[in-house]
Amino acid sequence: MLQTAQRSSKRSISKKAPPHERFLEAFRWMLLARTLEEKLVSLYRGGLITGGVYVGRGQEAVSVACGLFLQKGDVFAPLIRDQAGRSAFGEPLVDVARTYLGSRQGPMRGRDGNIHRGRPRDGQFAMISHLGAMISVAVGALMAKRFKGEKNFVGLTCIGEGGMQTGSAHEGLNIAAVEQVPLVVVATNNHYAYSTPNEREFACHDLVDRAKGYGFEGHTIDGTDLANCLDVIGGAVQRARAGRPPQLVVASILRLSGHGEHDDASYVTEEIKREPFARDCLKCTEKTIVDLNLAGTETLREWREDAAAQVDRAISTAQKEAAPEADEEDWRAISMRDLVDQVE
Amino acid sequence: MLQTAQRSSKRSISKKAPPHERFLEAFRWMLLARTLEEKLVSLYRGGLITGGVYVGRGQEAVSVACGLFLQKGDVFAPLIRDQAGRSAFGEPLVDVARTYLGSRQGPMRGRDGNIHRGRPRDGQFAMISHLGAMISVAVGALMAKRFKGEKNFVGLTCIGEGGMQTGSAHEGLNIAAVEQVPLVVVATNNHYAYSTPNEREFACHDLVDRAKGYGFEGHTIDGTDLANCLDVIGGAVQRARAGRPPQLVVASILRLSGHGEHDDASYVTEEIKREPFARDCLKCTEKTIVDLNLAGTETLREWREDAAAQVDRAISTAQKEAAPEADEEDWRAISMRDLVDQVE
Amino acid sequence: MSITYLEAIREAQAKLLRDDDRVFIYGQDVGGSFGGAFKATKGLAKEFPGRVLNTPISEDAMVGTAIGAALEGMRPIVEMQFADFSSTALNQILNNAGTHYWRTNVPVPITVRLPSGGTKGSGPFHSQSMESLYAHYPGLIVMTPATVEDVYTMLIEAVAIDDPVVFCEHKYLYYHLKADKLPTEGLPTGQARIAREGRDLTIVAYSAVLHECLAVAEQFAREGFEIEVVDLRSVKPLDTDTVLASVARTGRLLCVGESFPWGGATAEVIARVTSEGFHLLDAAPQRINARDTPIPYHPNLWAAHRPNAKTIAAKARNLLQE
Amino acid sequence: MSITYLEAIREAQAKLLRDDDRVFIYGQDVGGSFGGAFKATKGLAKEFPGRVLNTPISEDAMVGTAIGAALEGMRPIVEMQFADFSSTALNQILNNAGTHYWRTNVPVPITVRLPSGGTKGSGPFHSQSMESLYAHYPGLIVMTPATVEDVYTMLIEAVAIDDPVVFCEHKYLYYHLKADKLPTEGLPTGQARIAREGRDLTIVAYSAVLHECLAVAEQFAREGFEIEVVDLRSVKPLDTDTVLASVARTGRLLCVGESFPWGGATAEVIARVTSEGFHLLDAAPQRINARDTPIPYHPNLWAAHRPNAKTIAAKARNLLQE
Ligand SMILES: Cc1ncc(C[n+]2csc(CCOP(=O)(O)OP(=O)(O)O)c2C)c(N)n1
Ligand SMILES: Cc1ncc(C[n+]2csc(CCOP(=O)(O)OP(=O)(O)O)c2C)c(N)n1
Ligand SMILES: [Mg+2]
Ligand SMILES: [Mg+2]
Repeated sequence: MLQTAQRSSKRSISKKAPPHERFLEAFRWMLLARTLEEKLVSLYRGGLITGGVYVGRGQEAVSVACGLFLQKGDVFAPLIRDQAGRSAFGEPLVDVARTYLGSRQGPMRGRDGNIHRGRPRDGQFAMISHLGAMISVAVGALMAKRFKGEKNFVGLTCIGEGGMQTGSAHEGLNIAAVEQVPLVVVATNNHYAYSTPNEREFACHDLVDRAKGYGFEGHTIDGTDLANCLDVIGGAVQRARAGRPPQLVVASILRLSGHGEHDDASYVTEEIKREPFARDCLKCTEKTIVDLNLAGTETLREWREDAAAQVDRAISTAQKEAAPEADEEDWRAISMRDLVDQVE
Repeated sequence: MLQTAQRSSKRSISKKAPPHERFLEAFRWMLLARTLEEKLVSLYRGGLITGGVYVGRGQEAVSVACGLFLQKGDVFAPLIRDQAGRSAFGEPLVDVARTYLGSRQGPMRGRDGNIHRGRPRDGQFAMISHLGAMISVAVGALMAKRFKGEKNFVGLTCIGEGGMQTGSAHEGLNIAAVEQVPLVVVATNNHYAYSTPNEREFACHDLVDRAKGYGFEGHTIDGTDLANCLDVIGGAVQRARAGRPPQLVVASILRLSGHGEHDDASYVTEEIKREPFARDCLKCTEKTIVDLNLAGTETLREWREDAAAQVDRAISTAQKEAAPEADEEDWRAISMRDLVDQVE
Repeated sequence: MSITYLEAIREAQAKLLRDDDRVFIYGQDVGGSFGGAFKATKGLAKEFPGRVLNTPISEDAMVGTAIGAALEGMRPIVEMQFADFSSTALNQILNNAGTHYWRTNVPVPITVRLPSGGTKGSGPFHSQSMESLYAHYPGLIVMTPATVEDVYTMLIEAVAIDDPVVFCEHKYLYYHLKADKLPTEGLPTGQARIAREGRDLTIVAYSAVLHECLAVAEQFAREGFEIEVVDLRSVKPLDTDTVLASVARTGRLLCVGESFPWGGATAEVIARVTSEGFHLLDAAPQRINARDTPIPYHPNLWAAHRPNAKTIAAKARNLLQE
Repeated sequence: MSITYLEAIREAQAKLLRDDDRVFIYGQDVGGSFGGAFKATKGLAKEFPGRVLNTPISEDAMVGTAIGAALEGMRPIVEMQFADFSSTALNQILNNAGTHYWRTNVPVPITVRLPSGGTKGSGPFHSQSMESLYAHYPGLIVMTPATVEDVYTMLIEAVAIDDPVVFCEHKYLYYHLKADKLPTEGLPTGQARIAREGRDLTIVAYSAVLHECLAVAEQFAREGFEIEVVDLRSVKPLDTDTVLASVARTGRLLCVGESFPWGGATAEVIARVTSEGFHLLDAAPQRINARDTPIPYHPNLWAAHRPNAKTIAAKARNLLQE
């Protein structure tokens, strides 16, 4: 599976294909994300990545559904656990490798790293760390499209249950509803914000209860169940595109990694690990594929190899590339050369 | 009615008195607030008040209910339309006069003005202008009381429907629920934030729909109906005091003034002025009193005169007092003298 | 015809809306029949339907929305109701708009209008001058126009600039300052202006206090002292060259600004002049800022909190006598 | 025994919790078995049940809550996970805590801990030094400890102070800096320290870059130059007297800070020294700050973005040769 080929053919597949083909396509993106992130983790452990590595392990089913239904002309503002969705929306694998490895040829050119990457010109926004801040940015992009007379577009943005508690998220959600933009917000409750469990994050029964208070339509999903994720997120995207109010999808899942790879997550209780939402969505999906015989073991093996090959290619490309050098850097924070302040 | 006398006897009245006595007491605070604010407006029109005048005209029934059920040891974080509640909670009238007139003997000593006043040591917080910011402050005060082992206390804070859209309000509401403090939040939807009508403020059906999303108990009231305000806000205070979750009360009303007295409110539509929530709560209350013969016209006249006399006394006291002078001001923003930075 | 500073802001926005489809105005109470707390957008919602939009009280989201719209090709103007409330949008301004070009190579052409500075009786939360906060962080242009002409041309320029602009317009000048007509062209952004020529002392100022400085210069002229007054126009970029050239002529420097004293624009000017033009100075450079307390409500205190003709004149006299 | 800068922060907090019932710690991930993103509160939740509390991701409310608790007699310590995220609490810090005493006569004894400054690979949003933002506004004490001893005694002092303190602890020093033991007493708040004596040049610094400056001084000592290094300890109050006295001895001034260049602590120091001690200077004062761009992720860029031994030495050499 060549990523580019996959990408160009994707849209027709995901929209028109029978459910099981879309299911399989989604699985392959999940597999690719998992494979990539495992590789990043091993590079990090080997001291080859500076800073941190943040993975979406266990959240691939939710994430892939976020990317899969978006088309060219849509906007996507992903967050830290969205490798699967980013790839499905069309982010080249090499962007990830270059950003993590600090290649000067990456979209961030070593200026920013890890998950802080994007291609705003292609509708994929580059998150800032401050949680909640990207929701209103997505709203603005959709307003712009409406101003420009574009049609049939939609925006999707992701957030964690922790990020939902920021003032910025609240203002973004509310303004989305006031502006009635075609936005889908996918809030993944992975039961921890870093080490903090739900009971110190919020006190409502279910975060989907927030939807009504904003004038959103609310939905919940089981984040371990790919079919459910595709069904509900796909539906939400369709509803937003069709002019319904903004959509809030709340997914339930357990983060199957540390907050970042520096974190051993020893605070995650054994009890919670036994919850149904703690299952590994990738394994669940694979089991479904095998049980329903949607693909044979040989095919699965091929897919796995293909994913590994793609990842290796991306990583080795980036590894060959030069790092940014301070004396080649122009140290200008603004685009207009004449207006750069000469301050030391 | 001497305010001090009234104040000291108040608590027993409001708690134990039969409903109609509490109703009458509330009416007198409303009348006092209206009388005071009308006086402030006329001083402002006469050029005797610098800056702005912000009144709670039409919101007195909601506001008085906010102050009336609070006791010594409780905390109250009022907002700009809360004259009735402030007085009912025990703010001396002369504080208002001194702050508006810039007397150096007021609690703000000319440093801050108009509704930006308070007596934090007495549990009455001094709002900052930035809307939403006082909710978490009230939460912190209640946490402190719990830390200190105090019992049977409650906090109440007010906000407009506009202020509910700030990130700060969201974080404050959420953290109140997480900390399970005995807080009542009274959100008054007076249908405008300055000139902005509801449809550009939020998109949910009713702001009380937010309660569930925070884990608050939610209630709605007709802000023109004093009995309803007393009933529901009194009940909410009681529930919070009894250890129930935080309480959100959403009142519906029309602001019967400009945003401030500089504003002619010409943007308020004729249509909305015909809505039931546009009635003047003070007139409605008076009508009830007369209809049910809770007090005679003579008594009503006496009360009115008493209110006017109290207001005159407060204003004339403040008017006789000196203004702050720059060369007597010590220009220190911190309390610890040794640590003042010598910067020019 | 006579036009105020405030009207010039309105006219600039009318022109921008008229000439450029990409422009829209976003802020609390800017729309409807109301036209803003100060009427800087009066009538514009009617003249440009759907392009002058009231927002919820959500400063963070207002700026976030503008950023997103700018990334999709629009040129939004965000009006803060008062500069002071931009504190709740500061994260979006500094960390999102301010970093975006550097991080992604895609600039964010937003203009954030801050009705700034003190007026009598406005108190701690409706009087602030925040230019020094914004100028401290990388990635932003910070304009501080002091004249009717500048506020007009610079606002038009601000929207044309591909990078985020924090536009600090001074509320005290809204009604007080008038011009006969609006110019078609102004000085380029980043170029300071010699507002008055002189040879004995350079006063560097910007925004409303410029006029206090000019009045002081006038007063000293009667005594035979010629004070040169430099209007920075924008505090970032800050036109060090023009300031240095002036100090080269006069040998003396006084910086006046209305923001808080610690580390503000005046400290920045002095640091630049002394490190790059130390030998030009014949006397210790001096500065006057607002005092290091919140901005007082009472007019008596307020008048003594900000730089005023008396404090400026006293410092100027000291400098001239040294 | 050997104790790191980070352990000293933990020990100070343990002592505070032990000695003073009014103290509690409030922040993201500070509680439970976790003890904070940097482990500055490791074990404290267990040792002091109910007094080390995890919060939602709500910086504004964290500080607002602390303000309310302080008004009711508590002494809260708020931990920001990274200084950078305090941008979303800035309004509460500047406009609520910072104005409260002045407005109401009731002080607000909160301490806000900001894990500050750059470390390799942390990028634009996990590396900021925000002392200059906070020091610009009235009403706050801004501490910037550079040593293990200071971080310990100053944190204890911060909580004892009746006014709001922004406590800028440097992440780079967390593990890198060690001391043999913790002191029982430190210098008073607001007093700078001569970190190294000299006669040829004064370098004024604070926080992590102090150590780069000391290394440079060491290096120059081998060439026979004696550089005096002043550690400001707190940038507000800023101890102008100690700085002036040093410049009086050396005649030369270099200021080094890690915050962004426009209008930061270094500009403030230069403005004070030149306006109050102009005649003491034999050469133009100089400064080195971080560069005027966001803080880069890549170590190659990061090392060149902040002041470092090379850039400091080069400026020092220029100054010494003038
Ligand atoms: C405003 C803000 N405060 C603090 C942080 C530090 N931080 C980064 S991720 C994180 C936890 C996020 O939890 P959640 O939103 O549930 O997402 P998850 O990591 O679980 O996917 C925190 C506290 C931040 N990024 N932004
Ligand atoms: C954060 C913030 N932004 C803007 C303002 C300016 N402002 C003051 S009152 C007001 C309208 C408030 O509306 P609402 O909350 O509905 O209260 P009401 O005035 O209707 O009682 C606005 C926009 C403010 N005080 N705070
Ligand atoms: Mg989470
Ligand atoms: Mg309202």
